[in-house]
Amino acid sequence: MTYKVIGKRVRRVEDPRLLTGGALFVGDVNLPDMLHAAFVRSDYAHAKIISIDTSSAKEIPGVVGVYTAEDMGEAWEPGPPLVSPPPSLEGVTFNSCRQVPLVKDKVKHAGEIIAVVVAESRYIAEDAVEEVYVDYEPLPAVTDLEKCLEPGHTLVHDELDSNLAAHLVQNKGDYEAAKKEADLVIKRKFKLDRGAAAAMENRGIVVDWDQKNQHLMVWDATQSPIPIRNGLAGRLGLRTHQVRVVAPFVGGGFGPKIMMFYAEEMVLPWLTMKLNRPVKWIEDRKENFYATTQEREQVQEVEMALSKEGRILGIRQNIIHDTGAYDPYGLTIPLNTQSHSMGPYDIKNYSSELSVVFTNKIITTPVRGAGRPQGIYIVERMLDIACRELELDSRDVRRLNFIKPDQFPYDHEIIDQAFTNLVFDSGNYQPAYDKAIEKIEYDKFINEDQPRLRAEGKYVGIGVVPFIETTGVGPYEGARVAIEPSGKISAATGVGTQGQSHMTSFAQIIAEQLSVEVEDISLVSGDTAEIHWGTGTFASRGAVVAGNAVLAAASDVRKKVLKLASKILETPEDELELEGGQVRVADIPDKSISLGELAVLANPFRGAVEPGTEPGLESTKYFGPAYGATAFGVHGMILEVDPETMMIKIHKYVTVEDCGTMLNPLVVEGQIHGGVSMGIGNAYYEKLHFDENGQLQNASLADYLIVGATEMPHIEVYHQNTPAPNNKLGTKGVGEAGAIPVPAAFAQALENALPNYDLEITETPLSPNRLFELLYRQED
Amino acid sequence: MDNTYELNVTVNGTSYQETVDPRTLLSDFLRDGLGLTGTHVGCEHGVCGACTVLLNGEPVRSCLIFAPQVQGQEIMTVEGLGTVDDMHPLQEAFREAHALQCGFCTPGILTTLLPWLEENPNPTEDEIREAISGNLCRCTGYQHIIDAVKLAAEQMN
Amino acid sequence: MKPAPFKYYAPHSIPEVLDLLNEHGYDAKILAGGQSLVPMMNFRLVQPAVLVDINFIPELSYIETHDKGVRLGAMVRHSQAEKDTLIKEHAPLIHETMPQIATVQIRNRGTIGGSLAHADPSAELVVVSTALEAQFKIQNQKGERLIPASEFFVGLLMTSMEPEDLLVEVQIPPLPSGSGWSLKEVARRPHDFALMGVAAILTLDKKEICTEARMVYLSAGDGPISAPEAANMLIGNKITNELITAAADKAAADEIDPGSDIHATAEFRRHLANVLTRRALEEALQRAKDEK
Amino acid sequence: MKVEGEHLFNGNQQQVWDLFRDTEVMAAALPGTKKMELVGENTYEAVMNVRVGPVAGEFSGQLVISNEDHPNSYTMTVDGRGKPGFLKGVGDVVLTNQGANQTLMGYTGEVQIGGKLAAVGQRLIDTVAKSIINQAFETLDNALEERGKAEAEGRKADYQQSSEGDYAATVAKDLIKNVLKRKDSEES
Repeated sequence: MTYKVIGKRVRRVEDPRLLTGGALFVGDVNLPDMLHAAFVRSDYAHAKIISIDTSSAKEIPGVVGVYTAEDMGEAWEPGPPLVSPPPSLEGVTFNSCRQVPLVKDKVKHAGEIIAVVVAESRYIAEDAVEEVYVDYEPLPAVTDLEKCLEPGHTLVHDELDSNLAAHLVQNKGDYEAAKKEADLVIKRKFKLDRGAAAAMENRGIVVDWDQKNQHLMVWDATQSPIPIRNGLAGRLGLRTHQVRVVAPFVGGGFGPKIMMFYAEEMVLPWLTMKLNRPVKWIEDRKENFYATTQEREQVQEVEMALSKEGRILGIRQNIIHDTGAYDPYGLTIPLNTQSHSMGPYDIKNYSSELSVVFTNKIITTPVRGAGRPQGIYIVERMLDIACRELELDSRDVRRLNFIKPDQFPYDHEIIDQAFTNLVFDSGNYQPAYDKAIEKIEYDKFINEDQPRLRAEGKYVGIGVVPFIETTGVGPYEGARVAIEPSGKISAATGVGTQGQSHMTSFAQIIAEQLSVEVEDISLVSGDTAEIHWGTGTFASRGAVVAGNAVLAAASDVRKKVLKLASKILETPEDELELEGGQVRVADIPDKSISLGELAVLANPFRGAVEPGTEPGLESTKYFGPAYGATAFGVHGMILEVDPETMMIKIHKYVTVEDCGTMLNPLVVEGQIHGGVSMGIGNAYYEKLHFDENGQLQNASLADYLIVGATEMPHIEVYHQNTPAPNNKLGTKGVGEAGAIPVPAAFAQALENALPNYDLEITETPLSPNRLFELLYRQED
Repeated sequence: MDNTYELNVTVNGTSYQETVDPRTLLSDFLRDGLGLTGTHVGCEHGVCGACTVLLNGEPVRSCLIFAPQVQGQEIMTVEGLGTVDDMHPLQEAFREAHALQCGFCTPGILTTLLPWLEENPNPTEDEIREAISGNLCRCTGYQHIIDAVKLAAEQMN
Repeated sequence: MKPAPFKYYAPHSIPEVLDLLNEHGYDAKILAGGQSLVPMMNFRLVQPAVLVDINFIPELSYIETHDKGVRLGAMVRHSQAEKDTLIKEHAPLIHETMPQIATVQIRNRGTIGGSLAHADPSAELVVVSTALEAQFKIQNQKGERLIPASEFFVGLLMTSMEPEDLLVEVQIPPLPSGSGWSLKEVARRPHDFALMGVAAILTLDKKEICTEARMVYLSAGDGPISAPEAANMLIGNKITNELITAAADKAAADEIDPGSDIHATAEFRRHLANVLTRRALEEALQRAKDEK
Repeated sequence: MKVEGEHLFNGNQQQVWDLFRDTEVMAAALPGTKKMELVGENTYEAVMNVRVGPVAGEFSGQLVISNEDHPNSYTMTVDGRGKPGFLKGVGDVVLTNQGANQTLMGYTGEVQIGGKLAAVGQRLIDTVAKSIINQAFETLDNALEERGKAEAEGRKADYQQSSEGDYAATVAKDLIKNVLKRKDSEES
C-alpha cells in the first residue's frame, strides 16, 4: 500500500459540526406537532401498588393522556432477555427476570415507572406527573447482598423461592491440592460498591409513527441501534423495514446506553402508534440516577495460595454480584470479573463460585470496565498484601508470575463473557511493566523523593498495577464501502458513535485501501437504514470487530477497482497503482482513470454488467473473531494524602498501554485519559449511596461527584505494540482500559503513603470520610 | 395559569421577540424556542456546565436563569462563535488537540473559555484547570482540553 | 426537571418590590441571583406561587466605603465583589472568600444578598459575614432597620426576616488594627459544599496579647456556628500553640453541632473542625503579627 | 436515619403523659400541622405543611400509638406521604419521673425518608430533623405551661401553633445566647 494513514494522529472529521453546535443529538430533534412524555416513578424501592389515580392529572390543560400498565393491554410485555446464558452451559442456574414497560403490581426499585404522562410540553407533563396519586403498600426492601440469600428473606421476585438470580462455579486445575503445597495462604473479604456511568448526555428517545407509510422512525441515544430496531419490530408486530432507528451523535455511552430494552424504549413507540403523533422523552439528570443502569456492586471472599518465592499457586474466590431488580444482561459482568481475577498472571489453579442476587436497586449492566476492574482489584490487592507478608518486592513477584510471551495463545480453561473458552491471544507483559516502572522513576521515588518529602512531613506514596483487558468480542460487525460517481467514498457500519471517533479512524482504514484523503470519506454509523446487520458499540470492540469489517469491505472495493481499471486501461492489475483518487499505470502517469469515472462505468445505464460481476464499486463485508483480543497495560501513580483532612492530590500518573495496532494514537490517548478519570472517580469520588431501604441518597451531580479538571492529574501515556494475531489490522480494544486498574493502583499508593497507620484497603470506592474511619478506627 | 411574558432579547447578534411562559428556562428557550440546539442540557441544577452561555459577555448557567430574566440583554451561544467553514481559533485548537470526544460538554466549555482567554492570554496548566472546573467532561479526562487551551492561547496572541 | 408554574414580576424599583412582598407574603419568593433557588425549583423542592425578580433594580449593585468598612448593595454579584478593589482593601477576608465560592458561572450570576438571605449553613458568606459582625439593612413598607448577623441567621435556610422584608444592603465593619484572619475549609472538590469550614479572626494588642477572637463554622449546625468559649480561651492571652490546640479541641468537641450526611459523619466533621481551627488560628495569628 | 434524644419537661409524669395524648397539643407541636384528628382508637390522621426556608411540602398520613404502658411508655408509628416524598417512622417514647415535678422524656426511633427529599435534599435532612424536633419541644414546653395556667385559672387552654416566625425566634434566642455569653465574658 503506497498511502499510509493508519497509525497517524489524524484530526477528526466529526469535530467541526460538534464544535459549532451543528451536530444532531436526540434532544435536538424537534418535529411539528410533537408531544412530550414524562414518567411517574416510584418513590419506594419495594411496594405493592394498591391503586393509581390519574383523574386530576388528566384534567390539566395541555395533557393529552396518562397511561398505566392496564392501558397497554396486549402491548404490555417485559423486555427481552438480552444475554442469558445458553442452555448448553453446564451446571448453571439462571433465573431470567426481565424489566417491564410499566409496573403492574409490584414496584421492585425506586424510580421504576408506574405511569406515563403525554402532554403538549415537558413542563406541563411534569405538572401532571405531580398530580398522579399512587397508593402503595410498602414492603421491606432487599438491599444487602449477603443477607438477601438467607432463608426466609423478603423476595424481590415472589415467583422465585430465593433472591438468587444465577449461580455458577468455574474450576481450573485443583485449588485445594495447590493450597496444600503453599507456604502462604491469605484470605480477605472485599466490598466493591456502585457507581454511575453518568454520561454528560442523559438518555433520550424521539419516536414518530407515519400512519400512511406504516413506518416507525426512532431517534434513540443508544449504543445498539440495530438490535433496538430488530426488537421493536418484533414487539410491535412490524417488519424490520418498517422501523428505522437512528443513533445520531450520542453524548457519551460508557455502557448503560447498550441496555435494551429500557422501559421508556418500550413505552414511547407504543405511544406514537396509539396517538399518531411524534413523542419525545429526554431523560433528566435525576431520572438518570433512578432509571439508567449502574455497576460494580459485589462482595467477594478471596483466598490466594503462594510459595515463599511469591509464585501464585492458586486463587479461590466467592463472588456475590448484585444484578439489581432484574437480570436482562445475564452474566456478562461477573464472568468478566472471573476472566480478570487471575490478571496477567500464569495461575494454574483457580476455583470461583459465583452467586448473582436480585435486590431492590437499579439494574446493573456493564459500565466502562464491566466487571473487569473488580477482578483486577482483588488480584492486585491480594498480591500487595501477600508481598507484605512474604517481605518480597512486589515488582519481582509480579514479574515472576507474568504469563510469558511463549505461552500465548494462553487458554485459561474457564469460560468468558461470550460463553467460549477464555483465551489470551497474545501479549508481552514484562517489557511494558518495566517501562512503567522506569517512566514513573520508581527507584528514585522510593530511595530519594519519598524519604525527603516524608522528612518534610508530606505523606506521598506510589502504586503501580498491571492489568489485562479482554476486548474485541464477537459475534460480528459489518461495514459497507462504496465509491460514488463523484469519486467520494461513502461508508456505513452498525456501531454508533458516543465519542469514539469512528468517522475518523474507520475512514483512515478506507483511505489507506483506496488511496484517498480521510476528508473524502463520509461514514455513517448507527443508522439502521444504512446497514442491516450488526450489534453495537461496547466491550472495547469497535476498532477490532467493526474495524476489520471496514478493512474487509474496503479491500474488496479495491479489488473491484483494480479489476475494472485493468479492463479499461488494458493493463494487468499488478501494473496498476492507486493514488490521489486515480488508478494509474505504474510507469505511464498520464495513462490513468479516476475512481469517480470508474464508479460511473461500474453502473452502466445501458448495456449489461458482465455476468458474475455486481454493479457499482461497492462491498459489504462482515468480521467475526473466533475469540477476543487481549490488551495489556500498566498504570502507575504517585499521590499525596493529608492524613488530617483526608484530601488527596495525585502528582504523577503514568500509563503504558499495549492495544496492538493503533489506528489513531490521538484517539487512543483520549480514550485512556477518559478512562483514567472514571477510574479515579471509582477510587475516591464516585459512589452511589443507597440506604438500607433501597433509597438512593445522592441522585444529583451535586452529591454524586464526577471528577473535574482540578482533581485530574496530568497523564503520561506510553505505548507498546503487540499486534493481535487473529485480525488483519492487529488491533485490540482500548475503550475501557483506562478505568480498569485505577482503584487498585490508588489503594497501593495510599497504603504506601501511610506506612505508620497499618492501613489495609479492601474496598472501593473510598472517600475522605471512609479513609478517616480506616485511619482513626483504632482510636475510637 | 394564564401567564405569558413578552421577551425581547439579542442572541448572537440577532434580536428576537418571543412570547414565553415565565418559567421557561433560558436553556430551553434557546434550544426549543430559537432552535439553537448547540447549547446542551446536562443536569438542570447548575453543576455540569454544559448549558453555559455568555450573558452580556459573562459565562452563566442557562439552566439556572428564567427566560424573562434576559429581557433586553445580549446572549451568545456556541453558534455565535464560528461556523464549520470559519471556526474560531479556540474551536480550531480543540480540533487540533482532540479536546472533544462525544462533544456534548464542548459548547459549554468553549463559551466558558472565550472571555477567560481574553483576560488570561498566557495561562498555566493549573489556571486552565481552575478555569474549566465548572464544566464536567466525562470523555477526555480534561488533558487534551488543557492542551487545546494552551494551543489556542498561542494562536490568539 | 422543570419548575412548577409561578407568577413572575420584574419590578424596577424598591417600593414596587415592597408592595409585591406585602401583597403576597409567604407565597412570594425573591429572585436575586437564583443560583440556589432555581436548582431547588427545577427539582420542584421549592414551588413559590410568585417570583419577584429584583435583577432589574440597578441601584442595588453598589460597593462603597462606609466608616472604614464597606457596604454592598444586595444585588452585587459574587464576581463583581471578587474583582472589587475597595473590598480587597477594606474587607480582605471577603476578598479572599469570593474565589472559594462555587464556580465562575455561578459567581457571575449569584449575588451577595441572595446568598445571605438563603442562609445556607454551608455557605461561606454566611459564616464570614457572621465572623465580621456584618450588619444587614432590611426594608419593608414600614421603613428600614439594621439587623446584626448574629441575629439574622436563625436556622436552616432561615433568617429573622419576615415575608414582607427585603434585604437591601450588607455593611461590613472594618477589622481593628492588629487583626489577622483566615478562612479554612475542606470540600470534596474545590467548588463543592464544604464538609467543614471555619472563619477565624484574631486581634492582638501591641504586646501581642489577644484582645479579640472569633471563630465561626460552616456545615457545623443549622446556621453559622460560633465558638465563643473557645474564643474566650484565647482572649487576654499571648497565643501559643498549646493554647491554639486547646481552643481547637474545645470548639470541635463542645461548641459545634454538625450533622451527618453521605459525605461526612458528625464525628469526621468534628475532627475536621479541630484540624481547621488549628490551621486557621495559626494563619490568623501570623497575619495579625505581620500587621504590626 | 436514627433519631434519639431526651427532653426534660416541667411537669409530673401524668401531666406529660396527658399532654402527649392530647390531639390538640400534638397538632400544635408538629410543625405546620393543618389538620389532626382521632380517626380510630389511638389512630390519628394528620395533614402537615412542613416548611424549611423556601422548601415547603405538604404531607398527609397517619400517626398510630401502640404498646401503651400508661403512664410510662408507648410506641409511635408515623406514615406520611407528600409530593416531596414519603416519611415512615417508628419510635419508642419513655417517660421517667425525675421528681420535683419534672419528667424526662427519652425517645429512640428509626425514620425512613424516601423520594425527592432523600434523593436530592440529603444534605439537609439531618438538620431538618433536628430543627423539627427542637421546634416540637419548644411548643410542648409552652403547651404544658399553658395547661397548668389554664387549669389554675379554670379556663380552657389555648395552644399556639408554632409558625416559622416563632420557630425562627426560638432558634434566634439560642444563637443570641451564644453571642451574649461571649459579650458578657468580654466585659468581665
